Amino acid sequence: MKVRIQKKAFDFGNEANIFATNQANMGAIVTFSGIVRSLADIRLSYMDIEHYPAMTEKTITKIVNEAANRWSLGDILVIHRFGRLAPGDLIMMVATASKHRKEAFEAAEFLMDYLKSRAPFWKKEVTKHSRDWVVSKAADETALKRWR
Amino acid sequence: MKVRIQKKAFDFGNEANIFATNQANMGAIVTFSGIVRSLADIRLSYMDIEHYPAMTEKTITKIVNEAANRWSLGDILVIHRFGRLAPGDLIMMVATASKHRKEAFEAAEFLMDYLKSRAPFWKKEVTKHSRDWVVSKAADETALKRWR
Amino acid sequence: MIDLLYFASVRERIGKATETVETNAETVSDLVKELSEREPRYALAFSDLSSLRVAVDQELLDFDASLEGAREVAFFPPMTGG
Amino acid sequence: MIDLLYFASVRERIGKATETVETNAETVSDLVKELSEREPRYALAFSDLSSLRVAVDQELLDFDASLEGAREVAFFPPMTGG
Repeated sequence: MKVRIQKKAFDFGNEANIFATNQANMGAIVTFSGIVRSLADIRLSYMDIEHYPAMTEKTITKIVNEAANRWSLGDILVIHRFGRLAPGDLIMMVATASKHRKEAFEAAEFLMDYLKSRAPFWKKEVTKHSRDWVVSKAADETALKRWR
Repeated sequence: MKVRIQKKAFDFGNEANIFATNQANMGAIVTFSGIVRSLADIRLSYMDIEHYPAMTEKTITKIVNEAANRWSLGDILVIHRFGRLAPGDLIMMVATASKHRKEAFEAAEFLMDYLKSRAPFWKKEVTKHSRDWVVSKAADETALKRWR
Repeated sequence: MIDLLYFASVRERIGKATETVETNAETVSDLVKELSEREPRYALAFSDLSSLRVAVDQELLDFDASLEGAREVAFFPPMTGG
Repeated sequence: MIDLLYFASVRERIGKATETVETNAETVSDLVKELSEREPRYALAFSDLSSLRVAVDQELLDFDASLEGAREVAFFPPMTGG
């Protein structure tokens, strides 16, 4: 189980390969990665991601442990960036390994649902003319109901 | 949309990176990859994957088109190998790109569920002492009900 | 004239991957019956149709499917892709 | 003495990221009331608690949570990670 909160960019494919290679007895690997959308209509200049350092890793580790308890997983990886990101940049990724695809998929969705509305990150979209905090969606809160 | 049926190995991380990089306006990328498990208990020597060439790409393309109709996706990639594979080798991968994570996840699971029991591949597990065709699981047929 | 293709355990039981047959069978079931009467290894291969799948011209169909205009019929066990 | 942390829009409204306060507030709600009475910008930042979240010692809690033994309280809008 690995959780990395970092400012610097990471290589999604390389991380995914390292993760997959270390799964000797796991047949199913699922990854999710989130990318800063270019948002052509508002001409996004960049995205600023603020976080709460003392809480971030603690919260994500708790979510990761919860996933490890609910599903039979070989491994879990979570990487999440903060700071200034350009359109097209990777924001974060999760990876899960399991013997069976259903568990790998479910655990990855669980991680994403909780990261989305429980990990202390806040995104701001900056254009030439505006600086707006991204507003959380009611659908993200609703998504958590699936896991209760 | 890209479908590749091939004997030769592929680099999962590299394919995932190329796929993700080409998604200018998609914020969510999901990948699934299937790996030959080492199956320590039976000491797997290798896996042989047989397929029905005239039908394989046709069937997978149909499944991919169905996914493209059901969800709003930026792109889909399916790579599936055939022939002899060693423990730890990648068997296949799918990747989906969407604006929203829910659609990217659902489409990837849909693709996997259909590939699993509709694409004409048959796996044989070979050890020093046995050569057994992998038997399809009732659960794989049941999984398809979710999409009807 | 129809091309027959056998895959995986069906191929191994029948002992060949392909053959071409002359048949008047109207449905896949009729064809299976014809083949099963030919030789025991066919009868054995087709003894439990519930554990077999059939594709007519590369399309997965039921055993009661018509063979009208069919050029290629393939028999195989349930797929195990992915 | 409790350390207060403000993030994102809350930080911008209050105009600072951290401060340390002396308080006898027993719950987060009491603390919010105290702060809101201090200056209009606090009152504004805390005007709609349903759109705010609070963490006591890095744990997400409700506004009626006790402050007994608390060392760090953080206020922020709903998270938008992932």
